[in-house]
Order: sequence, then structure tokens, then C-alpha cells
Amino acid sequence: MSKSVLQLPVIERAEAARQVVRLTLQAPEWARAARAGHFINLLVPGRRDLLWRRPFSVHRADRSRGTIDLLVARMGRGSESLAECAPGDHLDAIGLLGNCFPFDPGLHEIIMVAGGIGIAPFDLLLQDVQGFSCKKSLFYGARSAGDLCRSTLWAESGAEVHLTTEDGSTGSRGLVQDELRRYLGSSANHAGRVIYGCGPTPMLAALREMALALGIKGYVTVENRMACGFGACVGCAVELAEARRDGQKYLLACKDGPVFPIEEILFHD
Amino acid sequence: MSKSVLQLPVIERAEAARQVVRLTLQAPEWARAARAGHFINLLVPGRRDLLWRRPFSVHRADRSRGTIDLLVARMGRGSESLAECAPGDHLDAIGLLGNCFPFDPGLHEIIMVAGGIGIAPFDLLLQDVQGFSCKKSLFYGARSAGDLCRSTLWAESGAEVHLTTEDGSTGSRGLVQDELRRYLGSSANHAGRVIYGCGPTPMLAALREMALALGIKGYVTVENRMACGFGACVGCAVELAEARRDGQKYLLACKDGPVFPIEEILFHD
Amino acid sequence: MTDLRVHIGSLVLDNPVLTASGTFGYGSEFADFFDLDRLGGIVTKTVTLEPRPGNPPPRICETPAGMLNSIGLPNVGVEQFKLEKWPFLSSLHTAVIVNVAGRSSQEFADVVAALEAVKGIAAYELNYSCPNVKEGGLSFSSDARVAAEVTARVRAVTRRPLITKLTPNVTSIGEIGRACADAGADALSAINTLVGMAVDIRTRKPRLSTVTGGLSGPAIRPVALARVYELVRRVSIPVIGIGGIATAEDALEFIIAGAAAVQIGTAGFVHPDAALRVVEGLEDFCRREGLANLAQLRGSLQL
Amino acid sequence: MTDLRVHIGSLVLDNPVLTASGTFGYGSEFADFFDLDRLGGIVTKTVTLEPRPGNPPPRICETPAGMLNSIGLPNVGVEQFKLEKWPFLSSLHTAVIVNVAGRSSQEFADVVAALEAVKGIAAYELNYSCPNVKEGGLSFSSDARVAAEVTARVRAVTRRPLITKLTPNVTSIGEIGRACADAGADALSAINTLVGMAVDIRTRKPRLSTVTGGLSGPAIRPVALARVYELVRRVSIPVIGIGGIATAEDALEFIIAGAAAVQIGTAGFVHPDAALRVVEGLEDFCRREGLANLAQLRGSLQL
Ligand SMILES: Cc1cc2nc3c(=O)[nH]c(=O)nc-3n(C[C@H](O)[C@H](O)[C@H](O)COP(=O)(O)OP(=O)(O)OC[C@H]3O[C@@H](n4cnc5c(N)ncnc54)[C@H](O)[C@@H]3O)c2cc1C
Ligand SMILES: Cc1cc2nc3c(=O)[nH]c(=O)nc-3n(C[C@H](O)[C@H](O)[C@H](O)COP(=O)(O)OP(=O)(O)OC[C@H]3O[C@@H](n4cnc5c(N)ncnc54)[C@H](O)[C@@H]3O)c2cc1C
Ligand SMILES: Cc1cc2nc3c(=O)[nH]c(=O)nc-3n(C[C@H](O)[C@H](O)[C@H](O)COP(=O)(O)O)c2cc1C
Ligand SMILES: Cc1cc2nc3c(=O)[nH]c(=O)nc-3n(C[C@H](O)[C@H](O)[C@H](O)COP(=O)(O)O)c2cc1C
Ligand code: FES
Ligand code: FES
Repeated sequence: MSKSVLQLPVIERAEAARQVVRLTLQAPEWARAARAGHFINLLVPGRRDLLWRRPFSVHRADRSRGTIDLLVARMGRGSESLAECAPGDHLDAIGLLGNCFPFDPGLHEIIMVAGGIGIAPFDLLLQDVQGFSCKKSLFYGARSAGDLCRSTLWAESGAEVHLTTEDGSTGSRGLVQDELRRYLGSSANHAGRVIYGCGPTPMLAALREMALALGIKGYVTVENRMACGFGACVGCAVELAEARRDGQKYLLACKDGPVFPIEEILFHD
Repeated sequence: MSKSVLQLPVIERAEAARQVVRLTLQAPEWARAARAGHFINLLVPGRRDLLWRRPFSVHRADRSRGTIDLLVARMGRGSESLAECAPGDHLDAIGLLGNCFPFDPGLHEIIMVAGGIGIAPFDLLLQDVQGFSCKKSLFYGARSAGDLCRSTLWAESGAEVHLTTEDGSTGSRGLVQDELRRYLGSSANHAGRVIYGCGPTPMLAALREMALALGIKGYVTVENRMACGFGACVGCAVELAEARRDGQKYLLACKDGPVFPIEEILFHD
Repeated sequence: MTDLRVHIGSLVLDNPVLTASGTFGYGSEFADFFDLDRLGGIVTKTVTLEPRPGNPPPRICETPAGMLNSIGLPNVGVEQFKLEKWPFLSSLHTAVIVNVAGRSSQEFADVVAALEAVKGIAAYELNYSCPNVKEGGLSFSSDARVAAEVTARVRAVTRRPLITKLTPNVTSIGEIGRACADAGADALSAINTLVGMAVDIRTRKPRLSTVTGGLSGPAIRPVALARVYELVRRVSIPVIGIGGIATAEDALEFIIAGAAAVQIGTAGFVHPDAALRVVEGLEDFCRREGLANLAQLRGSLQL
Repeated sequence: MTDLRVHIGSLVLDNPVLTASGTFGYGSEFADFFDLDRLGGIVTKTVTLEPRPGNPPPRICETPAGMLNSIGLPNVGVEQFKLEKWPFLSSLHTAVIVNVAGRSSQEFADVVAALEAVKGIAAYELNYSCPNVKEGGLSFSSDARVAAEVTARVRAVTRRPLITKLTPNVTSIGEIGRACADAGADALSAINTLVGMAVDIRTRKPRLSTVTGGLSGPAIRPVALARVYELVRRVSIPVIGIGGIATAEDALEFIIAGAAAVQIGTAGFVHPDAALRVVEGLEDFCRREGLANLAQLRGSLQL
């Protein structure tokens, strides 16, 4: 689908968790075309002092209503303002951007691992894989119970959900990667499993180590700073684990990603 | 009165004329202290991309309610946003700034001359001189009838009002300075008269010429670009008609003005 | 309609709006957003003799009304450029200016020589001002003698229009521009980015892997305009204005100050069609003002 | 509480936050807004030997995240300064640094000599970087030999702490800073404004009467930080960071990069208490981070 700049009406706004807002935007074409991993790049209304747009993953797509949902975590100047948008506002958006999680129908189990706002793309992934019979496991960690963005899709899609919180207020106490490590440790056969990860860098690094050690295939999305989101600034470089034969050392998060095979890239802070 | 930075609640908003909004702000101390000519310097909400504040004259003061009024003409980026402020908003303001129109109780007639948004300080002047028996004449010109900001104070203060519009839709057709010229031409004795002017530079230049030619004392307010409004940046220079003996060639619009004796300064575009 | 054509040496541009090197890829990234043929021209990302991987991340950071970058001129090298990038560019009808850099004046000449056989290149732009390349970059741009030497070396290998792109990080851009004009440049372009830096106070790390980088965007526009005006008064060849231009109004400031054309960089990251909007805005302005051609505007600064 | 004291030569500042010359008048303009004694110090508007009227209007214009000025150093001259301005300044307990300029190295020395008998001056800052003064300004600042000569001349007439203020409009600020350090400066301050320009496209006139002027404000902060970092690596005397600092976070970037102190300029026009907020923000930060003194922070950049 060709990229474009659209003015998207905000249809709904809801608090999805402490410091996280869910926005529903009217965007029929993108609702049809979006797959998990795709993102859009938003101009922040009321903050003309911010030069750049701000990128957000498509969280859900309602193809019949022609809407997409975003999860906006309040992280700083732009996201705070976006989280205040209300029905009636319009958002200036570039989309659809990026690639998406690859999915092989022959898989036995897809293991989604989300840290914090890294949950965003996984609703759409559950939508994408609905109708496929593989096991769907979601490992999802947050600081505390109130920080979890719960979703009706978990039950609808029959996903097995493993929650962790750092303070133990819901699910296991600890980090999501530790819960995953325990889960993977309980079986020796990882054939037909794939890990999809989205979350903070230390979590991604831990996933990478596990996946490589156990020989599990994995994909992660990265959240680099982006000036453009469509391959023009070459600013969102991601380091390749091994330089290519032609000397290429980096890929672009916005164009080659944001989803990358976990073994292929290195994580920087 | 010492200068301060205050957060002023917006109490009322009304359309005062085409492209002009009247804002009523809660500011008890300033309502008491304000005299015609004083201004406040406002941070523009929602426009963090604008570095400077924007200066506005005190248009009226309701000392019993503790409010001041501003007239905000939509001229550009900042004034457009300010004109959209609504009750419930707060404005970050520095005040009270500048000097005020001098007034001598022995005067026979005060002649106020306003061009366009230059009407702003004259409501407060009419309030200031209420109770004095001198004749009050207001010459007020605008592009068209819909651009005039009419005021109940005109009648209350017993002012004689001469309206002009460029298109002749109300009052005489033409420029306010031409109307004034006709008025002054009809009498030979100007003793006890004073002219107060506020408006575009060509109008002020015309007033200056008339006042000097007829030997009438006059005061005008200037609207230079201001980075600070309180004498710190030395950017709002106004040229003296004659350099002082110590070599001084300029005064500051924000500190020495905005009201100046008409013969003392030169006007630049 | 106003004749917006502009002459840069023997090259005639349909209008004075170009895209700036390194901010418009090789054109294809923007093809989804608007018809590239509406532009006066495209300046490619810098091409070097050998492929370059570019700098490690983080490469960019946002600053007040601007951004810092330290991309490091990643590119596939001139031979792959011809194979991979040129086919799309050559399919366009707009002027394509290839921006080149080298680590020595010889290497500059080598890159250009390698491009001479490629049909359809409208002009070359020499980038010796990019401040974030460690090998050489800074030295070519900051010394008039060296700057002139590079221009002369390239001049010797091509008859195509030659544009020398200048850095603002010098005491006298006028002197350096003058030397390049004398050495045979057909036009000058200015400015490249200003050296800048930012620190993450939480981690106490520089926000760019290379510590310092190049500042671009609206923040630098007044600096760019002053440098362009200085050049216009010092040389008689056309000067192309670059730096923080986002709207037709911005472009008009440069043209009134004497610029023959302008380039749009950072603005296109935020509004992919920024350059097109500038073209349309210039058309509107000229129509409203009843101008027959751009020459009536160029250098019309009232002193 | 953290010890925020800073040494500039023999001068000890209570905290590293100063106000920048030409943006804080002679202090009294800000006295209504906050207790000036909370500042590390005040740098006065530039004082010259003879009174100066300053430049014709328009003198200022707003730019993206910045402003241009061409004030032209209006001041009452050193003798009147002592009579009119000093009494208020001397009533303060904060350090008062007098900023001076001259049209020749001799004149710089003459102004300082005229101030030597005034009790209570904490230090001098030499302004030879102001780009908008036609007579001299630019030349002192852009040549290392001339820059050093001025510092040396002034050094010869005073034992008070001497700060040389540098312009960023040069190819190598490090070289010039080094020369001034060698010539006896106790500290360097940087940066003064960047040369910039803006045009009113409606009237086609420059927005400043002097055509070009000096760019200040948040827009220039990344440039200032890069220059300060360059100086810190080149000299062993303290460097005072100036340029676009509006918050404690901004100030911390400079201190982490190695600045001994900072100056707040343009920010004070918009928020008169900006400098006080920076002091308070630094106090908060140091408390939260459990720092005993500023030295633990200064130059702590993680490379
Ligand atoms: C492909 C992609 C998808 C994303 N999806 C989501 C999502 O679905 N939901 C969500 O809440 N967040 C998402 N993010 C992160 C989100 O873009 C940032 O939180 C947001 O840009 C921060 O902006 P700010 O103005 O609030 O922060 P600032 O005040 O500018 O800074 C706060 C922090 O955010 C980081 N940041 C700033 N700008 C960017 C940028 N352009 N890209 C990445 N990080 C940045 C800064 O480095 C800083 O650490 C995604 C990021 C990327 C790259
Ligand atoms: C002492 C004083 C009293 C004033 N009183 C009133 C009043 O009562 N009502 C009213 O409507 N307007 C008044 N003005 C004018 C008002 O301040 C400007 O119209 C406003 O600042 C324009 O801001 P903007 O962002 O809308 O314009 P911009 O988009 O920034 O520019 C539009 C025009 O406004 C001019 N302008 C911009 N900033 C300033 C500034 N700080 N000072 C002066 N002119 C500026 C520009 O030169 C330009 O011509 C007064 C100005 C001064 C100096
Ligand atoms: C991300 C980025 C990459 C750039 N890469 C190059 C480059 O490869 N070659 C070059 O000559 N200039 C490069 N530049 C400089 C721009 O061409 C331009 O001179 C500068 O950004 C100022 O213009 P702007 O403010 O409109 O961006 C780059 C600028 C940016 C922001
Ligand atoms: C309006 C204005 C007037 C200035 N006057 C002087 C001056 O008289 N002497 C001087 O050394 N610097 C002067 N400067 C430069 C400032 O001291 C400071 O170096 C510069 O503005 C950068 O800091 P800022 O971005 O915090 O303003 C002036 C700056 C401004 C904005
Ligand atoms: S964000 Fe610009 S290339 Fe990826
Ligand atoms: S506006 Fe700053 S001194 Fe008048």
C-alpha cells in the first residue's frame, strides 16, 4: 500500500491503564491494510514547538467500522498532548509505515512477549492470527496491576496469558523475561515455536539471549528515535549483529523494521 | 506598583468587532492600579513555538469586580490563539507595564484619536477622566462599520464621538486624521486642548504634524516589537526627534513609554 | 503564470525549489507522497567512491526548532549507485543533481569521473562541509585554499554544472565561497549543518554516538540567511540557499536576499510534501504580486 | 544541601548561575521579580569608555525558538556607569561582573582601568564578540592573535578575575580560547550570539536596521554546547556556558559537558525569574542525585 498523509478524526478516547490512553481513529484504508508491527507517525497537536512527529504502533484494527486504535503511553511532551486528544480532534498522520511480524501457518505456538507499552502491537497480532490453530501464549509484564492494558481479545482469541508485575500486585512477581524463561525451561522441544517481542531494550536483549540459546526463532520490534519514519533521514539505524558482505552494518528501524529477526540485530540503549 | 508575573483566570470572552475579541481577566490588584496606557505581556497558550510574550493594553478596569478587559485583534499567530481563550483558561501575564497618559485637570478638551485596534486604551482613559468636567472628544476610525469596537462608556462619559470608516459604512468616509483635521480647522483657539493618539504609524505621523503645526500638546502610544516589556532587552527603541545633550538618541517603548509626548519622538515603520 | 525558471550554469531548472542532499534519499522515499516532477530538482544523498556504512546509533536527536544528525554519509558507493539508485532517478523528468564527497580532492574527482558516463545527471554538488565525517570533512571546508583546490580538481574532469556546498562553521564563508567561484564552481550552495551537541542528563551520555553532529531545521534559518546574503555580495555566480526552509515565505526571504534557488531539507521529514508546498506557495505569491519572472524578486532587498 | 559553589579565578560564586550581559540590564529591571541575591552573579550590560546611543530601530525580531538582536551596545559610558548604575549593583550581595568592550585593545584596558577604583566589582568580562558593533567587534574575536592581545592588555591593568567572552562565528573557537587563556584570562565564557538575518517579505526590508544581527535563545543551545565542549577540552581554566539556557536541565547539559558555570540570557525576557528557576532546579537535581558538590557533576560526560 502506498504511504500517505491523512487527517484522522478521533472517534473515541478511553483510559486503557494508568498513564495509557487508547485512541480510536477513523482510517478505513489503514484499518484494512494494517498488520501487527505497522505504525503511523503523528504530528502532535498544540505542540508546534516539537519538530518531529511521534510514531505509534497500530494497536487494533476494526475493519468493519473502518477504525484503528492506538495505545498512547504518557512518556513526555508529545505523548502527553496526544493522550489528551478527544473525539472531534483530528490527527495529522503519515502511514502505514514499517513492516510487520512474519507469520507461518505451520507454527505450533506463537509466544508473544510484551513489556510495558510493548503490548501495543499484540492485539493486532492476535487479530491477524485468529483462525489459525496454533497455540497463542502471551507473556506480559508491567510495573504494577494498574499499568496493565487488558484486552478482550485475549479471551476471544483463546490466548494463554501469563501476567507479571514488578510489585507482584497481579500475576507473578518479577520481570516478564524471567517468567518466559521458566516457561521455556519446562519443555525441551521448541520446534514450531516462535517468539515475538516488543518492549524495553533490556527485555529484548534477554529475549535474544534466550532465543539463541534455545534455538527458537524470534522477532522483535524496536523503538528508535525517528525524524521521518519513512526512510528519508537514515537516522533510525539499528546495528546488524554481523556486517553484510558488502560492508553494510546497519538497517533502518522505520523501513527495514520495526520488526527484525531477533538474531540479526544488536540492541543499544 | 511593583511588577509581577500572575496567572490570570479568563472570566469572559466576547466578540467586540469583526476579528476583535474582548477578554475579561480576574486581576484585582491590576484593576485597581491600571491607568490608560498601561499594558500587560502575555504568554500565548498552546503556542510554545513562539518565543516572546505578546503585549496588550489594559482596555478597561472594573475595580469593584476586580477585573480588567483586553481587546485582542487577530493579527497573527499569537493574537489568533489568544482570541480563542475562553472562560476557565488561565493566562500567564507580566504587569503592570509601561507608563500612562498624563492628564491635567485644568484642560478644556481632551481629544482622543484612535485608529483600528488603537481604540484599546481609550475606554480606560474615559474611566480615568470621569468626574473631570473637560470636554471629551473621541475620533475613531476603522476600515468598516463591522470593525468598530463600540463601548457603553462613550455615552456614560458624555464623550462626543466622531466615527469614520474607510468605506463610509458608518460615520464619515475616510481616515480618522482627516476628520480630526476638519474638526480642528473649524476653530482657531486650541488653548486647553490635548490630543491623545493610538493607532497605526501613518496616523500617528499625521497627528504629530497637526499638533506641531497648530501648537496643540499631544501624546501618543507606540506599538513596537517587544522581547521583554520591562526594560531588559533594550530592543523596543523609539527614536527621539532630537538627540539629548548626553548623546542619547532613543527611548524605550516599554519603559519610557508606551505613551510619549508627540513632539518628542519620530515614527518608523 | 510567472516564469519561475532559474539558471544554474548551463542548467535550467523549472523552478527554484530543490530538495537538500541527505534528506530526500534518492527520491523514491517521497514518490508515494507527491509528483516529484513538480520540483525544480532533486539533490541526491552524498555518494562516495567506496560504500560507507555510516555512524553507529544514536544518529539523531530533536532540539528546539531543529535536530542534530550524525548520519555519517552511509551510501552504497558510486558503482552501486549507478546500478541501484540511478534507474529510478533517471526515470524522473525533474533535474537530478548528484551530491558527491571524497576524502581527498583526488577522490572527489574520481567519484565525479565515475559518474561522467551516466546520462542525464543535471549537475554535481560537492559536499565538503558535512561536519560529521571524521576523515577529512572539516578540513576541506574550513580553508579557502583547500576548498578551491577541490573545486578545481573536479572542474578539470567535468563540463557539467558544478555546485560547491559550503559549511557555515567558518569565520568567513565569503572568502571560501569566493575561492571556489574563482576555481570554477558554477554555483554555491549554503549552508550545510552547524556543529552542535546535546547531552542526555539522565545517562550523562551525548545524545549522538559521535558526540557532536550537525544542526538543521528552522532554528538555523537566520544563520543560513545571513551566510547566503554574505555570499551573494561576494560572488557573481548563483547562490542556492539552504537551511531551515519549510514554507514559501521562508524561501522568499532567501530569494529576496539574492538566492537563485533554495533547497528543502529537514522540513520534508515532517511534511513529506514540504518542497511541493514551497513550489505552490511561490507560484501563488508571484501571481498575487503580478510578477513576470523570478528575476524581479531576486535580490530585491530594500536597504 | 549540595555545595553549589564555583571558583572562577579567585572569585567564589555561591552557585553557578549568572545572568548574561545585555539581557539583565544593570539588575534593577529584575528586582521586582525575585531576590537577586539568590543568583550566583550578575553580568552587567556592556560598558564602554564613551556613552553610546545604540542602533536605530528595529533592533529585534522573533525567529524559530530564538530571536535576533542588533542593540548596538547602548550604554551611558563608564563614568556615568559608576555614578548611575553602580550604586544599585553595589547594594547587592551577589557577585557583580562588569562586562566591558572597546574599539581597540587600549580602550578595553582604559575602561577596566577606569573601574579599578570601584569597590566590590567581582570580575570583568571582556565582550569582543558582539557581532553587531561595526567598529571593531568582529575583528577582535575572529583572530587568535588579536584576541590574545586584548586579554593581555587588560590583564596588565587589573588583578581582578578576568573572563574573556568568545564569539561562535569562527572556524576554531578552541584556538582563540586557548590564546586568551595563555594571555592571562582566568576564565572563558561562550557563546555570544550567532550572526543571523531575517527579511520581511511584505516590505522586502531586513527585519533589523543593521541587516544582520545576533541570534540567541533555545535555537542556538546545541551550537553553544558544542563550542563549550570544544573549549573545555582545549583549556584548563573554567569555561562558562552561555546560549539558549532556559531550565536547570539545559544548564546541566553544559555542566556535565564540563562548564564551570552558566549564564541565562534570552530566557529571562520571557520568564523574568528564569535564572532563579535554574538555581532552584539545580538544587533539586543535586539533592535527588545525592551529590555533595558540583565537582561531582562537572565534566562527567560518559563517552
Ligand atoms: C515504531 C514505533 C512504534 C511505537 N509505538 C508506540 C505505541 O504504540 N505506544 C506508545 O505509547 N509508544 C510507542 N512508541 C514510542 C513513542 O513514539 C514515544 O514514546 C514518543 O515518541 C515519545 O514522545 P514524547 O514527545 O512524549 O517524548 P519526549 O518528551 O520527546 O521524550 C521522552 C522519551 O521518548 C523518546 N522519544 C522521543 N521521540 C521519539 C521518537 N520519535 N521515537 C522513539 N522514541 C522517541 C525520547 O528519547 C525520550 O526518552 C513507538 C515508537 C516507535 C519508534
Ligand atoms: C504596548 C503595546 C500595546 C498593545 N496593545 C494591544 C491591544 O490592546 N490590542 C491588540 O490587539 N494589540 C495590541 N498590541 C499589538 C499586539 O501586541 C500585536 O498585535 C501582537 O503582539 C501580534 O502578535 P501575533 O503573534 O498575533 O503576530 P505575529 O504573527 O507574531 O506577527 C504579526 C504582526 O504583529 C507584530 N508583532 C509581533 N509581536 C509583537 C510584539 N511583541 N509587539 C508588537 N508587535 C508585534 C509583527 O511585527 C507583525 O507585524 C499592543 C502592542 C504593544 C507594544
Ligand atoms: C539527516 C540529515 C542528513 C544529511 N545528509 C547530508 C548529506 O549526505 N550530504 C550533504 O551534503 N548534506 C547533508 N545534510 C545537510 C542538508 O543537505 C542541509 O544542508 C541542512 O540540513 C540544512 O538544511 P535544512 O535545515 O533544510 O535541513 C543532511 C542533513 C540532515 C538533517
Ligand atoms: C538583546 C540582547 C542583548 C545583548 N547584549 C549583549 C551585550 O551588551 N554584551 C554582551 O557581551 N553580550 C550581549 N548579548 C549576548 C548574551 O549575553 C548571550 O551571550 C547570548 O544572548 C546567548 O545567550 P542566550 O541564548 O541565553 O540569550 C546580548 C543578547 C541579547 C539577546
Ligand atoms: S526515521 Fe528517518 S529513516 Fe527511519
Ligand atoms: S521590550 Fe525589552 S526593553 Fe522594551
